[in-house]
Amino acid sequence: MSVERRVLLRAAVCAVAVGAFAGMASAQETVKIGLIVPMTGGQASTGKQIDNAVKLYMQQHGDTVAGKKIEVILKDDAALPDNTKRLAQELIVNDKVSVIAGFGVTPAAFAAAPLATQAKVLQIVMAAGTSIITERSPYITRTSFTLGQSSIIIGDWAVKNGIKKVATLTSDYAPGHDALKFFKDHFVAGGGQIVEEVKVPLANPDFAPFLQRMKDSKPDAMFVFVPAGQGGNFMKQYAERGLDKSGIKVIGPGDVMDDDLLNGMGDSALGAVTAHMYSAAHPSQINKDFVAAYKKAYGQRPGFMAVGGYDGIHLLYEALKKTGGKADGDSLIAAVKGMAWESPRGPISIDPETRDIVQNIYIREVKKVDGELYNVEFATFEAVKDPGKTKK
Amino acid sequence: MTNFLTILFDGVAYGMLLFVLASGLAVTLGLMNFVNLAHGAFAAFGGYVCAVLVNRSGVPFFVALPLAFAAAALAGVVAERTLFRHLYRRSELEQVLFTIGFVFMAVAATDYVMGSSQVFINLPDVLQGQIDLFGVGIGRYRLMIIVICGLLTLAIQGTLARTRFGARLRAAVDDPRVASGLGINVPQVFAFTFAFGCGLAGLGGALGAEILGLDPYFPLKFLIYFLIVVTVGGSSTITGPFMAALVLGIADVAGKYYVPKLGAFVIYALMIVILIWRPHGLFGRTVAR
Amino acid sequence: MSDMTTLSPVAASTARIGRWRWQETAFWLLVVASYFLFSDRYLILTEIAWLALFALSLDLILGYAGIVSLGHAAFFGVGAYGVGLLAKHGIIEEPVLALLAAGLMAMALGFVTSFLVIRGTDLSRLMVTLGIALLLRELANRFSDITGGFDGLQGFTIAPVLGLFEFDIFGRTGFVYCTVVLFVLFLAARRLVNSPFGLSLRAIHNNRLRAEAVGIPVDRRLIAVYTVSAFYAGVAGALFTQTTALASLDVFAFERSADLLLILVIGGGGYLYGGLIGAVVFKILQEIFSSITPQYWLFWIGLVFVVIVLVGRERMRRWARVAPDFLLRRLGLSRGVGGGGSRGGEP
Amino acid sequence: MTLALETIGLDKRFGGLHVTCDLALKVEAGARHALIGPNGAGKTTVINLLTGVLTPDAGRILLEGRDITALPVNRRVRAGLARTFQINQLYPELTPLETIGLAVSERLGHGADWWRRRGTRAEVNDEIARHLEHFRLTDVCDERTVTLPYGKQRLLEIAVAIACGPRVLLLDEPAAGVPESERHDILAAVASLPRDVTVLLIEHDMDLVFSFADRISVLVNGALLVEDTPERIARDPQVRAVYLGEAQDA
Amino acid sequence: MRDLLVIEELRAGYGEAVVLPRFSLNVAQGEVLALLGRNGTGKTTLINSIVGATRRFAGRLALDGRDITRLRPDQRARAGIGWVPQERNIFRSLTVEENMSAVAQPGEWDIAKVYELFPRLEERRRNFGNQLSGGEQQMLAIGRALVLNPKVLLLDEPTEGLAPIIVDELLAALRRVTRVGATCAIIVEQNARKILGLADRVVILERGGIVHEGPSAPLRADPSVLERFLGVSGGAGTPRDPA
Repeated sequence: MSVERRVLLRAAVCAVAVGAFAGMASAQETVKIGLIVPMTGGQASTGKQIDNAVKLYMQQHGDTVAGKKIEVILKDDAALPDNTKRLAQELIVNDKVSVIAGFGVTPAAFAAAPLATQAKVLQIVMAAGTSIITERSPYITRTSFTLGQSSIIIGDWAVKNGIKKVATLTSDYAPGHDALKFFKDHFVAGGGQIVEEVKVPLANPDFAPFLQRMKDSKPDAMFVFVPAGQGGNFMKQYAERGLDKSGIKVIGPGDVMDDDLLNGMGDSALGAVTAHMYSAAHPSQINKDFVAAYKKAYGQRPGFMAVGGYDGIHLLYEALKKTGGKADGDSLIAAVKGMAWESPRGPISIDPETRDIVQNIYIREVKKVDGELYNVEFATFEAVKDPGKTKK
Repeated sequence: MTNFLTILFDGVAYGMLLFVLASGLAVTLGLMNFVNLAHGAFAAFGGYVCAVLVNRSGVPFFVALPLAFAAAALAGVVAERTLFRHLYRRSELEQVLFTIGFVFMAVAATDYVMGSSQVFINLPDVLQGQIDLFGVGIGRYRLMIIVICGLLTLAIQGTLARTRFGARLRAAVDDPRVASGLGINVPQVFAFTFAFGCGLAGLGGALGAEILGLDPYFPLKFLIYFLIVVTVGGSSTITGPFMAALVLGIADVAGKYYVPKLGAFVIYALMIVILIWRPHGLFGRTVAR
Repeated sequence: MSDMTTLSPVAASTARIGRWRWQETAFWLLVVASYFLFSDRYLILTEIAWLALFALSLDLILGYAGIVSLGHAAFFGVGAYGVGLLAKHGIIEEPVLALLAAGLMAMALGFVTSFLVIRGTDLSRLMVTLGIALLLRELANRFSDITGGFDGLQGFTIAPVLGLFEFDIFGRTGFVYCTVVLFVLFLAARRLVNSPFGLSLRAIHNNRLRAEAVGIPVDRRLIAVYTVSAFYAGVAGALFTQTTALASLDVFAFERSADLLLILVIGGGGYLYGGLIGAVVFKILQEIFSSITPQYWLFWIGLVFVVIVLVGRERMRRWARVAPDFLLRRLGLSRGVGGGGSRGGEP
Repeated sequence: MTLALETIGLDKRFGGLHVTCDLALKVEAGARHALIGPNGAGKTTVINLLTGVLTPDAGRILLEGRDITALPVNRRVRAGLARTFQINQLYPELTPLETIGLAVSERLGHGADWWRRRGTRAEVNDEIARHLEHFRLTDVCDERTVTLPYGKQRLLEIAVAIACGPRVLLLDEPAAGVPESERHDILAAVASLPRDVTVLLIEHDMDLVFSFADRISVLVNGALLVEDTPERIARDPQVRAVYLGEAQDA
Repeated sequence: MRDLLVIEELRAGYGEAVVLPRFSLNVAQGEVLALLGRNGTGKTTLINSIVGATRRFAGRLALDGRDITRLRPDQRARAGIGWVPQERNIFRSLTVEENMSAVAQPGEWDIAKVYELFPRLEERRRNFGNQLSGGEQQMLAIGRALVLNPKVLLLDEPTEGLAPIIVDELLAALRRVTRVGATCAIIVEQNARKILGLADRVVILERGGIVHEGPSAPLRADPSVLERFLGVSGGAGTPRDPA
C-alpha cells in the first residue's frame, strides 16, 4: 500500500484539528464526580446499572447538596484498567473532579488507587469486590461488598444446615479464587467436605463438562461463583443437566442470582440458596420505593450493582452535607468514616478503620412471588465486616 | 463408560451448534472469498428475533425457530444486496475493516434496542431437563440441538448433493470462470447461498441462546470460535467445518471434563497444531494440484 | 563520491532514497508542537504514542512483508509483563534498560514463533497468531502467583527515567519518554525499510515467486523481520506498563490485536506513517465518540469504518488533499495549524 | 563441449498423470537451446523442476556438473540458474530500478544489509545502470512497474533474470502477449543476451525459435522426442507428425 | 446463409497484454469453422473472448443478430454460446450427470441424447468429475456444451486425448449437430488433418491475426499451405524480425 507522502502533513493537520478539544472551565460552586464504569464490553450491564442508579438518586434528591451543584461526568473504561487509569487521571487533572467513583472490576479500582492517593481525591468503589482494594489508598471507600462477606456466610450457613459434601465451581480469576477461599475456610473449618473443585475459564461458552463433574461427585450442594453476566447461562445448564432434580442444591454468593437476570433463568433457579447483601425482594419500605422507582425509570429490576451505585452517591451526598460542601479528599474521607444509614439493602455503615462497607448479609432462597422469581431472604447475619481484613 | 458417552453426547451437541453457527461463514469465506466477520451479527439477530417472538409475543418456540431463520436470511439478503456486494472485489483487509465496523454498529444498536443484559428464551417444558438412557444422561435440549442440527446438516448435504441448485453451487465453487461461461449466474448463486448462510446463523443464534447466552456482544464474543471452526475445517467444503466443529466440540468438552485444569488451552492448542500440520485446514484444498 | 559522476537517472534516483521530505519533518514538528499545544492531554497523547509504536511494529510485518497477524498482542503482552516483573523483583529498575530487556524478551518469543507463522495461508496465519496470544493470556491467568492473574501485576513502581525524570501525574514525562522512544525506533525502522533488506521485504510482499527466483532467501527474511517486529511490539508493551504502572491480562486480549489491525488498515500500511496516523485517528475518534456517548460510541466508530471502506481510500486521499487547506483557510493563518476543529468545541 | 545443464532420468507424476518421463536433457555450455512441443507436452513442468518450484520424483539435475536437485529455488539462482516467466512475475509496486537492484544486491551478497541505505554502493548502482541501459529501461526506471507498458514489463522480466548473473538462463516464452509494436525490442533484447550465458528457450513462436536457436529439443508427452539442429528438426517426420497430425499419413 | 456469429474489430487480451489486436470474423449458420495455428497464436483467446472470459478493450460481438458485447458470460451462454474449454474443466465435485444437469437448457439436446452419443458416459454417470479419464472428460465437456443447446458451439481442442475411433464418432456427431437447426461451430485444433474433413472453412491464426482464410477443400488436396503456417520451421508468412 503506498500512500502519497504529500498527504502526510495534511492528514496530520486534520488529525490535530479534530483532536483539539479543550478542557472545560471549572466553576467554583460545582462538585464534580468522575464516574468511571464499563459501559461497553462484557461488563457493560454493571456500568449501566450503576449509571442508572446514580441518575435515579440525583433525580430523587436534586443535584444540589450543601450549596454545591453536583455534576457527574460519565466515562466508559470498557473494564480495561489502562483506560480507567487514564480517564481518572484526566478527570482529576483536567476536569478537576473531587471524587472518582464507579470501578466495575478489581483491576480498574487498583489502577485508579495511586491517583486517589497522589491527588488526595475520594475514590468510591461501587462494584469491584476484591478484599484488598480499600487498602490500596487511604482515600478509598466502598459501597458494594466483598466476596468474602457473602462467601463466609454461606459457608457457615451450609455447615449449620446439614450440608456435608460440597462441590465447588468457580470462575478462574481473582474474584472466583477469593470466593472459593473464604467459603472453604469456613465450610471446612465447620466440618464440611469439599468433594470436587473446578475452576471454569472466564471466557467459557459451555458449562456442560464442568457441570457433569459436579454431578459425578454427588455432593449435597454445589458452591458456585461465576461473574454476574454468566449466572443465567449457568443456571440454565444446571437445570438442563438435571442437577436440580438430582437434589444438588446451588449455594453461593449472590452474584450468580443477580436480580436483573433472575427472571430469565426460569423455574430451575427455584430453591437456590445464596448469601448476599441485597435482594430486590428485601422487605423494607425504602427498598420497595427504590425498586418501584427504578423499574419505572428503566423498565427493569435493579440488581446489586445498582444498589452499590445508589448507596455510593448517597454516601457522597451525606459526606458533603457533613463537610459543609468541602470536597477535598481529606475532609470527605473523614466524613465518610463511620457513616451509617438505611439503604435499600438494609442498614449499612462504613467501617471507620478500613473505610470498607459493613452490612447485613442475608441468606435467600429463590422463590416465586406474584409469578416472578425473587431471592427471598430468610436469615440475616448482621453487620458483617470484610473478613479479608478482620482476619489479619 | 456412561460418563464418557454423556460427555461425547455433550460434545457432539456443542459441536453441532458451533457448526450451524459457523457454516454460513464457511460459505462466505470459502466459496465467495469474502471475509465476513459480521457473521455473528446475523446469528445474534436470529437469536433476538426468536427471544422477542417467544417471550413477548408468545409465539411457540418451535414456530419461532424457522422465523428466526427467515428473519436472519432476509437480513442477510438485504445486507448483501445493499452493502456487502460492493466489497467482494476489495482487499481482504478492507473487508475486515468494513465487517468489523458493521459488527460494532450491530452491537451498539442491539444494546440500544434490547439492553445490555443477557436475554433468555423461555423454553417449553418438553425441552427442559434430562432423560436417562441406560445410565447416559441425555439433555433434552441438547438432544433437540443434535436432532435439528443433524437434520439441517443432512438437508444441507442433500441440497448440495441432490438438487440442481446444489450442483450449480458446487460448479460455481469448483470453477467460477467456467461455470459462468456455461450459463450459471455465479453471483446470484452466491447471493442466495449467502442469505442461506445468514439464515443458518440466525437459527444457530436462536438455538444457542440457551447454551451460549445471548447479549449484544454475542457477535464479537463468538467470532473467534467461528473462525476457528472454519479455518480448522478448511473453508472450501461444507464437510470440513462440520467435522472440525465436531472434533473441536468433543475435544473441548472432553478436555474440560477430564483435565479441567487445562480446559481453556485445549481448543487453542488443538487449533495451532492442526493449522501448522495442515495450513489449509483439515479438509482444505492444497494449492498445488 | 565517485559514483555520482553525472546526473544519471540512477544516481539521481538512488540519491533520493531515504532523504527526508518536508512533509515528514512537518509531521514530527507537529508531534513536538503537540507537547505545547495540548498540555492538558498528555495522557491520551502518550497512549497514542505507544499505540503508534505498536502499529509501526505491525506495519513492518504486514505493510512491508505482507504477514497478517491477529495476535500481535502476544509480544505487546510479553513486553508489558516483562517490564512489570523486572521492576517488581528489582532486577532492572531503570526504565530505558528495562525497556530494552523487555523488547528482547518479546523478540525471543517472536523468533521462536516466527517458524509457525512464515508458512501457511493468510487465514491460518491469522488464527495461529491469535491462538498464540490467547494461549499466553491463559498462561498468564494460570500462573497468577507470578503475574497476579486477573487482578493484574501488583506492587511495582516505575523508577525515574535515567534516574532523573519521575513519571508525573500530568503524564508529561510519560509523553516525552514515549515520544522519544517512538522517534528513535521510527528512525531505526526508517533506516531498515530503506535498506536492501527492507526492499527485499517489499519484493517478497509484491511477488514471492519472483523474489525467490532472484535468489532472495524468503523464509529467512521473513523470520528476521518478524523477530524485529516482535521487538518493537515488546517495547510498545513495555512503554504501556511504564507509563501506566499497570500490567493485566488484557494486554494479551484479542481486542488489542484486532484494534491494531484496524488502525493499520485505517492508516494504510507500507509507508511507515500509516500506523502512526491510524493510531492518531483511531484514538481521537474513540475519545470523541466515547465522550459524547459513553454507551454507544461503538456504533459511531463502526459507522466510520464502514464509511471509510465504502467511500474508498482513493477518494479519501483526494479529500485529504483538499480538506486541510480548506480548514486552514477557514481558520485563518493567525490561528495556526492547531486551531480547534469543527468537532472539538471551542474553549 | 561441457554441459551447462543436464537432467538425468528426471521423472514427475501428479497423481496418475505422468507429466515428465525419464527426461534426459543436455544443454551445452554457451548454447542457444530451444525446447518446443505441442500443448500439454509438459514444458512448464520441466521448467518448474529445473528451477526448484517442483521436486522431481526421481532423477537428478546438474548445473555445470554440480548436483542442484536438492537445492531450494533461491539457492539455485545463486548457483547460476535464472529464469523468466511465461506470465510476467514482477513486483507491481516496485520500480524497474528497485527490481533490478534487488537482483543485483542479492547476487553480490548485500541483500540482507539492513543498516545500510540502499543506493550507497557504487558497484551496485553501476551495474543497475548498465542493465537499465542495456534493456532500454533507463527512462522509466523510477516508475512503478504496474504502470509500465506491457512490452517494457516484458523487457524488465528479462532484465531481472540477467541481473541475477546466471550461467544458464531459462527463457519461458519471452515474446508471449507482446503487441506487435513492441515485439522488436524484445527480440533485440533476446538476441543480444551475453554469449557466455547458456540459454534454454521455451517458445511457441517458430520464427523466434528458428532465428535464435542453434539446438532444438522436442518434448512430447513429457518425454524427449528428438534433439537436433534446427534444420534437421524442421525436416524430421516425427516432429512434423506431432505438429501437423500427419501420423496416419506418414 | 446468414451469419450467426459476427465479430467486429475485437481487441482483447488478459490484464495489460493484448493477444488479439484487431480481429474480425463471421461464422454462418450451419458452418463448421476450423481455427488453426500454432501454440500461442491467440486461438484460445479468441474462444475465451467469445465466451466473455477475457478482457475486451474494443470491438463488438453479435449472436444471431443480437448484440452480446456487454453480456456477462453466463448471459452469453444462455443466449446460445456453448463452450468446450481447452482444459475441459470438468466440475470435479459433480457427477457426470450433474455436470450436465447443472447447466442444461431445454432444447433438442438432452442428457439421454448425449448418452446415445457417448455410451461411455452413461456407464460412468454416477462417477465424479475427478474420477474420469482424459477421454471421458473430453466427452463430458462436449456433452455438457451440447445440453446447453447452443447456437454456436465453441470447441477448444476437442479431440485431444480421445482415441481415434472416438474422434471419428465425435466428428460425425458434430457434423450432425451443425447440420440441424440454427447452429454453427468453431473448432480449434492443433492437429489440423483431423478436422479438415469436417470443416467447411479454415482460418489460420498467427500472432492474433488471420494469415489464411478459405474453404477447407483445397487444403485437403494441397497441404503445403498448412505446412507453411503450421509446420515446424521458421519464416512463416510474415517477414522475419531483424534479430
